[in-house]
Amino acid sequence: MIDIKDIRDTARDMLTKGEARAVIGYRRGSRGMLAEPAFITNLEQADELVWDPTCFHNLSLYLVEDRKFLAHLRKTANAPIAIVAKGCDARSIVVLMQEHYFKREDVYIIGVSCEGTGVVDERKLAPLLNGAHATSAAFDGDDFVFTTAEGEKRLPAREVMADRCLECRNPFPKEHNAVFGEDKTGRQLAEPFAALTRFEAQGNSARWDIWSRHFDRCIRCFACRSVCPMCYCDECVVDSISFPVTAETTAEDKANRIRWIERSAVRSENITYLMTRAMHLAGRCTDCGECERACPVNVPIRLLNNKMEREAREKFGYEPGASIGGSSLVASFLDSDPGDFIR
Amino acid sequence: MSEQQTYEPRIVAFLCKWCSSAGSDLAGVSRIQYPANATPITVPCTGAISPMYILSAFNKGADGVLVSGCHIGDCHYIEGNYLARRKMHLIMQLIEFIGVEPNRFRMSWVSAAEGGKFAQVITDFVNDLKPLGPQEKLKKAERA
Amino acid sequence: MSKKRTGVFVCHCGTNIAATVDVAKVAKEMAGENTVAFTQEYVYMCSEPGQESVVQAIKDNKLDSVVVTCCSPNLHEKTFRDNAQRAGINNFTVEIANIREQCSWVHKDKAKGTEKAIKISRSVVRRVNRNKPMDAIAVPVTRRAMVIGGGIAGIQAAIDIGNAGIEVILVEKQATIGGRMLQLSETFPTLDCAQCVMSPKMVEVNRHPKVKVMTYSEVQEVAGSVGNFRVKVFKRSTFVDPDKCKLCDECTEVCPVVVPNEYEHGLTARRAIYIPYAQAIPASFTLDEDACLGLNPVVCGKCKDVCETGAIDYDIRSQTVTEDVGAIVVATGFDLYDQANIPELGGGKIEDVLDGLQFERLCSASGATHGHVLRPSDHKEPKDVVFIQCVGSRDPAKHCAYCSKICCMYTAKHARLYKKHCPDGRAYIFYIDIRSGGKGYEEFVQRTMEDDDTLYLRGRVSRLYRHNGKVRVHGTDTLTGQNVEIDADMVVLALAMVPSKGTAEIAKTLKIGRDKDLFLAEAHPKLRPVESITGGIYLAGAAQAPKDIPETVAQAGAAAAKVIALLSQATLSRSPLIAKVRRSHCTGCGMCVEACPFIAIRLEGGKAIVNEALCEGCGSCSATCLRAAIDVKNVTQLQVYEMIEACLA
Amino acid sequence: MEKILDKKQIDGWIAALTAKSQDGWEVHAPMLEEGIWTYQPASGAVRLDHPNTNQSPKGFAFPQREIFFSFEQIKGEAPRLTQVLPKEQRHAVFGVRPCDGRGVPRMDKVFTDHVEDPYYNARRKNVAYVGLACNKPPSPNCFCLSVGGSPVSTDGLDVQLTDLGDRYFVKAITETGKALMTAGGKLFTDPSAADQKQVKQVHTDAVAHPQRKINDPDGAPAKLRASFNSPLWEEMARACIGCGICTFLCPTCHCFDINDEVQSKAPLKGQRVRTWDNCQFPDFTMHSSGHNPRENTGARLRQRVNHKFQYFHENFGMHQCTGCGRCISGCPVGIDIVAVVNKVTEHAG
Repeated sequence: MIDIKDIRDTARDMLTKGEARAVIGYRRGSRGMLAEPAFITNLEQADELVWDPTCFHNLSLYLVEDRKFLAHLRKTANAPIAIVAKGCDARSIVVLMQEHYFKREDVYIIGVSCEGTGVVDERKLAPLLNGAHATSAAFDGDDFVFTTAEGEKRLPAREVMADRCLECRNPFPKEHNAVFGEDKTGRQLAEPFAALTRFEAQGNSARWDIWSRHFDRCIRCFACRSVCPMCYCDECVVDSISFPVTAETTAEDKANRIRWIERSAVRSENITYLMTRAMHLAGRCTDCGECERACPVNVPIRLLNNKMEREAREKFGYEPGASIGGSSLVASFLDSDPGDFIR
Repeated sequence: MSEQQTYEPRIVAFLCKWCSSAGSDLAGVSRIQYPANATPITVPCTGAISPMYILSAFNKGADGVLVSGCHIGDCHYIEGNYLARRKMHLIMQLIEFIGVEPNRFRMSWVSAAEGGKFAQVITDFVNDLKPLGPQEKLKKAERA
Repeated sequence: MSKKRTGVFVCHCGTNIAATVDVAKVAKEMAGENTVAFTQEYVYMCSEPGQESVVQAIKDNKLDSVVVTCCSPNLHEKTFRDNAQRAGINNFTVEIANIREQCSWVHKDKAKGTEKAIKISRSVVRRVNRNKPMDAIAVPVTRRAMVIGGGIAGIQAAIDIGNAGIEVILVEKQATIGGRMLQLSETFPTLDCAQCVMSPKMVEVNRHPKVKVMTYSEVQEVAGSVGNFRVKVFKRSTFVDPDKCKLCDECTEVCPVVVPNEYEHGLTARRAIYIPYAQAIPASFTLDEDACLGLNPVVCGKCKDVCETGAIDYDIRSQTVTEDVGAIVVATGFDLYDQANIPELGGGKIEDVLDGLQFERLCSASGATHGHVLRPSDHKEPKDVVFIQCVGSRDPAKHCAYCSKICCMYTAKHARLYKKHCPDGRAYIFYIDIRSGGKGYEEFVQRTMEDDDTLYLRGRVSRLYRHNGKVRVHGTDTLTGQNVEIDADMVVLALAMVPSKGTAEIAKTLKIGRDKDLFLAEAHPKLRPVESITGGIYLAGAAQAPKDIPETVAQAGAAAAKVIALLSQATLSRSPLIAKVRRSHCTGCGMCVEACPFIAIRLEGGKAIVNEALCEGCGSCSATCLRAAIDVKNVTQLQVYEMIEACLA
Repeated sequence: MEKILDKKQIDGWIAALTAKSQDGWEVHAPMLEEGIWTYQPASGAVRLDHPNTNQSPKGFAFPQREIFFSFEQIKGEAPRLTQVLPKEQRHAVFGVRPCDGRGVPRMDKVFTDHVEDPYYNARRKNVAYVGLACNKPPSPNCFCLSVGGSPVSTDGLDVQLTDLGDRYFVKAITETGKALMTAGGKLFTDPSAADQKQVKQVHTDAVAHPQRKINDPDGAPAKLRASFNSPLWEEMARACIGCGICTFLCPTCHCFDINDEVQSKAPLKGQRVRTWDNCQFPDFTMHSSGHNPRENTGARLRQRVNHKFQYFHENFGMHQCTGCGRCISGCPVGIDIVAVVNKVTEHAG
């Protein structure tokens, strides 16, 4: 069990010694039980840090934001930034470093092991609380304990955990500077890719029936993209919400943007968007599952990413976020890559 | 005439300049006949084919998309077709995963010497596409 | 920006296009494109008046770009680009829409053919719309060349290039130059002595003031491109200083190690310190590090002790040297197909079953038997010798699909050489058919049959095995339909020629392709037979395809001529259609750097930078970049996007 | 007009509305699909037991995408434009919660007050809202009472339903509402005195239910105006990821973008379409020069909050926000408009 005091002490220590200019972690939000991202820059704030089953967020997103912010100000950092990272989050950080987004020494990773559990899935939890709303959530061994107006509710974590955590193969942040919690790599709460396997068992037309409804529902709020640390492009190729205009941008650059898809949130465009995103995350997605959690219309985006992840793993022996110096999935190849689909 | 007989699938064929485009030239020189459904777009190398091209072609209403390049080991740019093989595998898997008929995407290796094979690849593709009918799943609606 | 003015020129190609494509309709449709200011159709656009009309139309209509819809760009792209330049516009704003090979010649239905021709033309019009005028890139040239492989092809190429006053580095893997030809006894059809022809060539190349010979060396790494390659060559240590070695042979007398002699194809043995042949160049001994007991006076050191001139030095290190050259000739030669692949003929395990090169060594005066044909098992003169042609060749199901070309001739030669040695012996030749195209070749085979009384049996041999001290040959004579059984004293297999061991590696190192039979691939089977697909790298000899000596020498000369022509230019012009980074979009992730097959991209200041001298314009970077931050000029993603749109309009 | 409708009869009422072939209604009601409540064409089994729908019903009058006109131009000729007005089809939307009902007049203000938006109007005049009072707050993030609303508000609705257990208390608010009820004919019965009493009680209880609270809603416009340059904006928006959830789910966000969707280049053919836009997207105010007056999440959060609680108020005398709480519940990173308004107004003194 992780003692939150350890995380707070580390944060305070880092800030006191000037070894970190900020600590990105989790704190209690204003909405019921949910934690929210916290940006700690002074010692008092360090006591706000929490670690509970609602610490969903892949905070490495904010490392990206931080770099963008610094780049915008044309500043360089005077000290690393510390970040609380779960296994999946730490792998994201590795991918970002693999892609030279920042250097290892720019980040101080305060690893947290998910140990035997993971984060809660609000959608699974709601029916089990019978309409009550939880005001806090806590780890307790293999259980989660929720506080509601009706009192304390203890539930086995496996019943309310997010699928991504159940299926997680590496619940421990291998890449870290400090780490808390027991390394329970190898724990198997569900088959890896279990949800994907269930989905894939259906036939082609059944899969289309389901996906076409999902694609119809997408409202292209781009939360999936916005919440994803890998979607750090200044301009998204499919639908720009932030065309990077710099001193080097020419009028021609602006005129020559390719409209791969239209802004209309209609099925064909939504498909192209979501499929492109899946392709662009192949070999980069570390299955933090934030895109799926953030989606306001419950599109199972994780399935798309999982599909790519499993192909990469099974066909190309590729694990995203395995090493900082590792090769990139789509920029590399092996002689043994499958080619039997080619005529 | 049934619809299946009148329906002519529209194919976008991405051909690498050095092998498959040259192979299609050879089919021409050899006067090997094949269906006129595939419009070729010549690119330097299959390695230059972005998955976006495939998605975009389907988005714009292609019934089938073909990617054809040099055999493994023959790439003019040495490694381009290896990179393509991996990317195209992924995109093909993804297309199939969401329930699009896998036969709508095809990849082939056709060398500059394989005019006959080029014609066969197109013929087979057209034959495989005809029973599937028009591709509506990924296509931009005319007016929604 | 002023509006684009494209001219579209639709060629009828007589009836080649017009019979299947409604050319008038194509022109009319193209006229409807916003950027098209002029259209014209003509019966033969590539004819003199056709070309003139294009030039005139460009001038008269102030066109800034041109689409010619005609035959394959491989035929007339250059023609029309040159015309554009004559008319005063940039040649890279001209593109060809191929509506002949890719359309009219392969379709019969005029309506469908026309529809497709329109799509093809429209997509090219859209592409041209965004083509940028461009100038070829001028690259300075390194006036030096490298020849890889020191056989007859490599030697000839090196001499020819050197004679033009260009420095050449000849790199040979073995301890001597000379290659396969040096192992031959006599050559067909003249039966002149191979070594007598070869030795002077070897001496010539070795003494050539412009040629540097590097034996016992291998090419490790090649960077750069046409005009400017940087080659790393690994020079293995021979532990013998060739300048001091007096060839006294005393070292071999004391060397305690005996290993099979690869230069004699295992017919004899050699010591750990050895000289491949008496005629070896460099004329010096070589200490085989792998065989030697340890390069250490404590362990052995006998050779060093006995060497009077002090030529042997265990401390000579292998080294890697870097050479800058502008062109490379690859002449890495051939090996014989591995007998292990043919178990029915013994798989190389039956005594007295030899391959062609072993037989050459038996016949050679410098060989193990000093030119006497003796069978290895008992050193007796064989009386019945069976020669089998096409072993491993022309067998697409199990072995090599191709014809190895020289076996008919050398088998006939072998039979004649044998008969010369053993006039009372009987020579049998199993063949499928006789291919004797070549000057004096057919006559040579005829003489073998008639004068030398060789028995030609048309058919395949199904099995070989030892029987009563002989080799029993089971075959069929398809002309008589009889099964044939011969108890032979010796069997010689004319094994297929395959690319030499290491060809795969060298192809990869040099980034040149191989064909379906794994020989090095020429750029065009008819028109560019000595060029590899990579600029500045040329092919010579049997590494490209099976061939005989005169052809090899001719190809080597041709390759040399190409090298000389290339290196005679002060600068080279490279295609400017290379990758370009959109710096505003580049995040410096490095995927393009990894994907680039030519090591042409590097990261600098967090952004990708393309080395224009190295980029070949393949586009692997652009398809890999997630941000569309890198594009190949004039084949940009935007252009392809608009072509896709045009195809589906 | 006040009536009682047995819950079992609601499908009958919907059937009656749909049936009349001449000016038949297309009825939409919340349905649960893939774990979310969305308005879907009703075809029986309507229950109205939803908390609130995932998206507000604003799309009935202001769809996420609509075509203005199609265009075509043949080379050398003048372009031809064909206006595309929405189909004349009446839509009755069932189960609209009071907060969403209150969104309707706010959208009307924007699209009909100073300017007439023909596309909005053409749709709006054909939509009727059948509301459902909230007996208790359907979301832990409800705060309608803080913004001048109430769980039993009838603002913007044509009909109000109140759940009385096995039956609805149905009240016509507008003439359209009366017509809708009349179409149901005998399915409706007259309420008894007990019914009247129960409704009153239910409504009283509903209002008494604790909700989240904006502390000084009336002082907000002035205080927000005074806090334009407050450093709090940036601080509170640190976690904002710039997605469109808050605005796309909002019943009153109405910003849009207009684009030409080109289908063919030669001849030029396509449509001009309007789609929702979102002030939280980084490029919302991006100028073509590259300058962006709202260049960080703080400025963008301020825009959203100020629009709801200051600018709209200054223009129309009412808060634009109706307190549905969707932006709070939907935000993946915990940005909470109630907390933001409270914090800024508190610091403004």
